[in-house]
Amino acid sequence: MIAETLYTGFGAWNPIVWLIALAVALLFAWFIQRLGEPDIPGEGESGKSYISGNDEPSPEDGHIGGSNLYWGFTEAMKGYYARVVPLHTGCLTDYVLWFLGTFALLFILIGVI
Amino acid sequence: MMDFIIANAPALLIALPMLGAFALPLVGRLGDTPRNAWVLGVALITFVIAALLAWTVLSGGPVLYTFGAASPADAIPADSGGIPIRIVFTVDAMSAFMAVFASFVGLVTCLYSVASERRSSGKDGYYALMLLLLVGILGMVCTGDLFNFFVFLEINSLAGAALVAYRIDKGVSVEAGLKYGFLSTLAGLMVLYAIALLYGQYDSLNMAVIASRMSYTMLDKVALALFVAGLALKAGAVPMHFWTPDAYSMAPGAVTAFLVVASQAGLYGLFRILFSVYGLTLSYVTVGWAVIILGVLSMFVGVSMAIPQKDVKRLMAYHAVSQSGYMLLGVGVGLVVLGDAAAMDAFGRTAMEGGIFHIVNHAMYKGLLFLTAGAIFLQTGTRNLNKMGGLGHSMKWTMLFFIIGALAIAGIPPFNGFASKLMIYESVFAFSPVIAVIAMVVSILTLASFVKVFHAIFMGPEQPKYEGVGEVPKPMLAAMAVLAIMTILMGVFPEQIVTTVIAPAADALIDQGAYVATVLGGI
Amino acid sequence: MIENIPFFCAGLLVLIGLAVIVTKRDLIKMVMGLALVEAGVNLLLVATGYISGGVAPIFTNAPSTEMVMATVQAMTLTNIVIGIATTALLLSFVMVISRKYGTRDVTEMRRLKE
Amino acid sequence: MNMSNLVRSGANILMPFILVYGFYIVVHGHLTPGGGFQGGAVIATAVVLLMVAYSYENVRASVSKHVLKNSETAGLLLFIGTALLALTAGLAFFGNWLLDLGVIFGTPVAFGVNPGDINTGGIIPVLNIAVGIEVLGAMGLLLLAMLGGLKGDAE
Repeated sequence: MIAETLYTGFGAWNPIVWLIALAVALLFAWFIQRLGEPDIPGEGESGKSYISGNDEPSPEDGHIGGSNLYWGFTEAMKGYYARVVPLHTGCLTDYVLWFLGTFALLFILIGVI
Repeated sequence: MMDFIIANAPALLIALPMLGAFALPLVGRLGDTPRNAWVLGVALITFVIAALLAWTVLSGGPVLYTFGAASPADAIPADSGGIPIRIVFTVDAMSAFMAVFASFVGLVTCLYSVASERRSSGKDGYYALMLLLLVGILGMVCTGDLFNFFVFLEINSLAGAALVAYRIDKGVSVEAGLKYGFLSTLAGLMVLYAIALLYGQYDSLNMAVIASRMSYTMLDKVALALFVAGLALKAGAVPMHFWTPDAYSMAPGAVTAFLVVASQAGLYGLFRILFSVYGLTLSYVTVGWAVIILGVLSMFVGVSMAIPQKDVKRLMAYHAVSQSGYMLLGVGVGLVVLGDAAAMDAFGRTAMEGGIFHIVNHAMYKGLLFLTAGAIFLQTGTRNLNKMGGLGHSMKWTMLFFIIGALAIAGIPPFNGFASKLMIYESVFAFSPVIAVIAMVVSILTLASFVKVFHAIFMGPEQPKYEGVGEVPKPMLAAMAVLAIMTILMGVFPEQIVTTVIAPAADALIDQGAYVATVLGGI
Repeated sequence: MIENIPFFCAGLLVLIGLAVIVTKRDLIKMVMGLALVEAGVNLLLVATGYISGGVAPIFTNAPSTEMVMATVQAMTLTNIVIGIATTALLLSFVMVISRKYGTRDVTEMRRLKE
Repeated sequence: MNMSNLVRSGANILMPFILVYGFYIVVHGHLTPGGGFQGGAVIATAVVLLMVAYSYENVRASVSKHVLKNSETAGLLLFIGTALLALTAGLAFFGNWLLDLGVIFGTPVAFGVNPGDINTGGIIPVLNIAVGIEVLGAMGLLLLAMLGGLKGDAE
């Protein structure tokens, strides 16, 4: 079974062609990687990772936790998050009020009132 | 035998899981292995029947099934004056499509539960509720009767709420179950109010009859607002999405993967009401834009709330909100151009196909992601991203499945998310470039947030506190593998899926006249 | 006008129920508000099937006069059954919550947020 | 903690009447207002009466949860089984395969005003009885669980 091209009305998408292109690209990458030095540093001093002369951190310290990722993004979007996150109060009454508010907006939009 | 099954497929689709659920207390007495075999057998047979039904519908046109009649096809009795008086199941291409993948996800989640729930108590009730949730979803998507739709909606809500609260967990999951149950019941009652308004005017509960008599009076507008608000809440659209992260984060992994399909049944109900019951009579431009606004809000608020989350399942739940925005967007664009044949051919049909294709894609990859999250929770006992790390060393298969799911949800080729998102981008770009750009930005943010999750869970040095953590049991891996294979297959062969299944489903929604004629005969 | 009173009452009951849900903080009272909404919907359903002067829709009892609509009554009964299941389920959730949290106040029930 | 002698005697006297009335409503569901759910609910109130008159501990000894659970399962299976049997008779799901057969519940309905014959209705009385059995089990279980203080899972 050969995948046909998916026509989206404006363009086309054929996964098989894309996969072949990906395979060729991977082949090139593998080829280039082969040109490099095959040996890895052995045991002892040369095998250790070099972090500006500091000691290697313990596994707990060496892992960057989830909250620390995208700190910059959340910091930059602070104004947005300061408004949106407090809306998720966790209070059932607020959930019902949001539902009723949406309902009222739909009433106006559809033209009942 | 085969003819018998095919002739009665819509009834068996509901009856078999119900029978399976009701007999569970008896079967459960025999022990664990017979119960697992029973549940898996019932789920498998249901899936096979759904597939047979879909094959019948796709090859031979819509199927009618009249409950309680002398003959199933006998929708309009001779002495009824030309209206259907019984409950009629109207299975067209859209219904069959939903039924097939809902029962597929039901089978996979039951398979997963066999291993993930093996140490917990109260398994009779758990599996009975799973099968009842399946009944609720299948009934919602197959029925052609509005009150019957409401009944199955309530079965869906109650079983879902009970499943969310099943593991009490210091009361927190009961809190989530209460919120889910309360809001879905309220939404269900609003839907019933709308049904009563329609029934009072048109003397019928059958969707096709109401569609043929629809005159869009003031009461119909009230009913429409009630329908849209109630069913959009069930589908988890912003700004009524607040129950979604609560319920999805507290339910067990398998239940969450199935709840995604349950809320998509609400989405199906919304589309069915808008297209098949109201159709061209409603002010489709206004309502279409309302659906698009709900969709764009869902996409953006969902993904932006997901990024700072610390709980992995809560994060994925916000992504579920965000992804259902794509479906609302795609079908909303189709609704706006419903009366404009040229625009419908140019981009509306593609947008709807994209939206509908996204429903099944989302069920596959989001189900996969929730199952991996459940597997990680089972092995580590935490959902907090800050406490995890280095699990890629010990859970290699789970990591592989997570990568597949994450790439699919972010719309990276060649996985299935890319194909449907591409259809949505291109058609929506022709409709409104700004919205298409928002959709792409949301996709990028989705990728960014899953990179974060991937790093936080799997990358980094092996943590000493997770030394004893190994791979999850084989049935769970098998369930994840099945979904991963489907994700890849649907990504590699999108054209086959779209032409054989998705395009008839979209046509079934667009062509209101055909839906009416199916039940009432040619008018 | 007088024959429309049941419909207004139905709408009013739904609104009262919604008001109870929104204003009360006790979870049991909120569930009662939900039951009020349900009662309003039931009243609307029954009212749509009523014919003035109609008899109960039982085949063997019916003289050749008009009967009230039986379908809506069946629908109302179904909804009452569903309502009982819902109320029982929600109340048992409230029981568990009040035991685990030590409160029934909805504003205290906020362990899931953000 | 038991209630006074008067209350307990009253409950003892009322008990058979409540049960008979409940079963009457169940069986006559197709002739008079009522039916499986209503009758089952009436029977389940007998459990409440017992629990008011005697203490929860005493009631739990005589009304076992196991029996109630079994009756719930039996009712549901009878209901779905009756509906499924219609398929074997060549009718649609829930088709009335007992109607006019002449055997139990199979007498044709007489026209005109008449008090009604219990031996009519086809599968409808059977479904009513099934629902009655199911509801008395489920409601009894629910009331026991709620009044006694629910320990474990929901429902």
